[in-house]
Amino acid sequence: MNFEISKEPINIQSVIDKVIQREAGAITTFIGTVRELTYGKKTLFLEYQAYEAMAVKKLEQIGREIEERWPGAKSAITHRVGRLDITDVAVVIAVSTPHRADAYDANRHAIERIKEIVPIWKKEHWEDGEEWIGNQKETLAYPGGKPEGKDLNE
Amino acid sequence: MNFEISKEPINIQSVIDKVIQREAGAITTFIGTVRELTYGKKTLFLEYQAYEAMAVKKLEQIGREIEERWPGAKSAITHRVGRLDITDVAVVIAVSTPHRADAYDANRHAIERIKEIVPIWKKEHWEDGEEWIGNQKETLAYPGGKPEGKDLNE
Amino acid sequence: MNKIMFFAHLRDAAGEFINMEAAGKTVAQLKAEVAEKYSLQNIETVMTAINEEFAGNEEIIQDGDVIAFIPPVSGG
Amino acid sequence: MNKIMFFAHLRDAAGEFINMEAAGKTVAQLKAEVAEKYSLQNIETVMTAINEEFAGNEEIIQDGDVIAFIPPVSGG
Repeated sequence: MNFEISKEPINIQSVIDKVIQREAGAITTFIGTVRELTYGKKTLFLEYQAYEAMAVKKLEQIGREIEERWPGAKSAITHRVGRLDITDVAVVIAVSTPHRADAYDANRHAIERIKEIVPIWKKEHWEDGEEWIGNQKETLAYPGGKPEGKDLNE
Repeated sequence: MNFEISKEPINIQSVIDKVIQREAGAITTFIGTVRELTYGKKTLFLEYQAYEAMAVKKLEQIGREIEERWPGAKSAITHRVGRLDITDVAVVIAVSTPHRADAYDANRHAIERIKEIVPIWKKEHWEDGEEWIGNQKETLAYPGGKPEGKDLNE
Repeated sequence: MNKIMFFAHLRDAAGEFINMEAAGKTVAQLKAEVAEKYSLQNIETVMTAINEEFAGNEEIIQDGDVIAFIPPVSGG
Repeated sequence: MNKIMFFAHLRDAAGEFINMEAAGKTVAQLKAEVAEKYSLQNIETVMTAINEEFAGNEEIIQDGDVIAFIPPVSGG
């Protein structure tokens, strides 16, 4: 179970443990935390919602993309859902590779792809309101009604 | 004590905890582990030695470089010394930043600089011998007898 | 019969899911119908999944397919 | 008096440290002397620190300075 959606706080070490391998000399992790200020606006807390079954499939797809592009790489991703407070951990991505440059590149690929194809949404709660946030990548319109080419499961 | 040399196994979470900040939405970690095979040769175990007082100063220097170059970044580094077995953790670098691209770039800066200026050495033990490893960056000769320019403490 | 699932701002407007007969319709047709019925906002930015895979606007829905409307994602 | 520290392969050859009078010498002079005395290998790749900071070959050693010979590092 290297790719998970979790309702409970994420144990970072347990995500790292999934990618340890004798052939790997480098592990990178990306830990996304809830930031208090976004463009000067103060967040009180966040709420994450997922289409869980599909989100797990899409995380697995990202794992396969990484294995194909960076041979010898192994990855694990856990994304949390539910209410999160400031500094809480929303996502942990761990990638191990034989050599270190790949560990950074592959990890970054994972977070960029999460923001493109994994059906998870966050709602920001501020003092004066709340809103579902979309389109972080500012690739709003999919004229074909779906992501193109590489965004599909292939 | 964000920059440390440790004789004991490194607790990854405790290094991460040092860089958590309400303003940061991204934390990256780099975890260097002992790899079994290097260029096809099988390592039995490693031994790390440090000039501890100077190594801590140089790690602190790297932390200052990161803060200057990536505003809002906060970093912590622990490097282990002594005998390490395959998959043991040799170094943990944690960097938090407001935005994620910086967290990868700043973290990578740290590991590259460790391999340039921090007085720590490893001895590889193989079935048929042992050797102190140097010059990983293949910048063997310092004609002036020391690193140039930015490598100095400024 | 088909299950149609909603997420994020669409769920706030239309609820978690509905069951309806959608076999034979294209994704685009279904999307337009449902958007009108529930007065859904920004429907042109919404992707569609059939049985947990992204599907194009021209795809024809089969009986039993589970449809999900996927607003721009914001995980991570 | 000065303390001269050795690391990695230099330590295997010369021990952890020695005490000697080095005031007035340049780093290059001291390095050459010590390398000859202990038959140290690859001394041209070895950097020097004075009081825990990298020092150039032309720097003059003062009484009480702690000198360290720093082979190419291999941490990480």
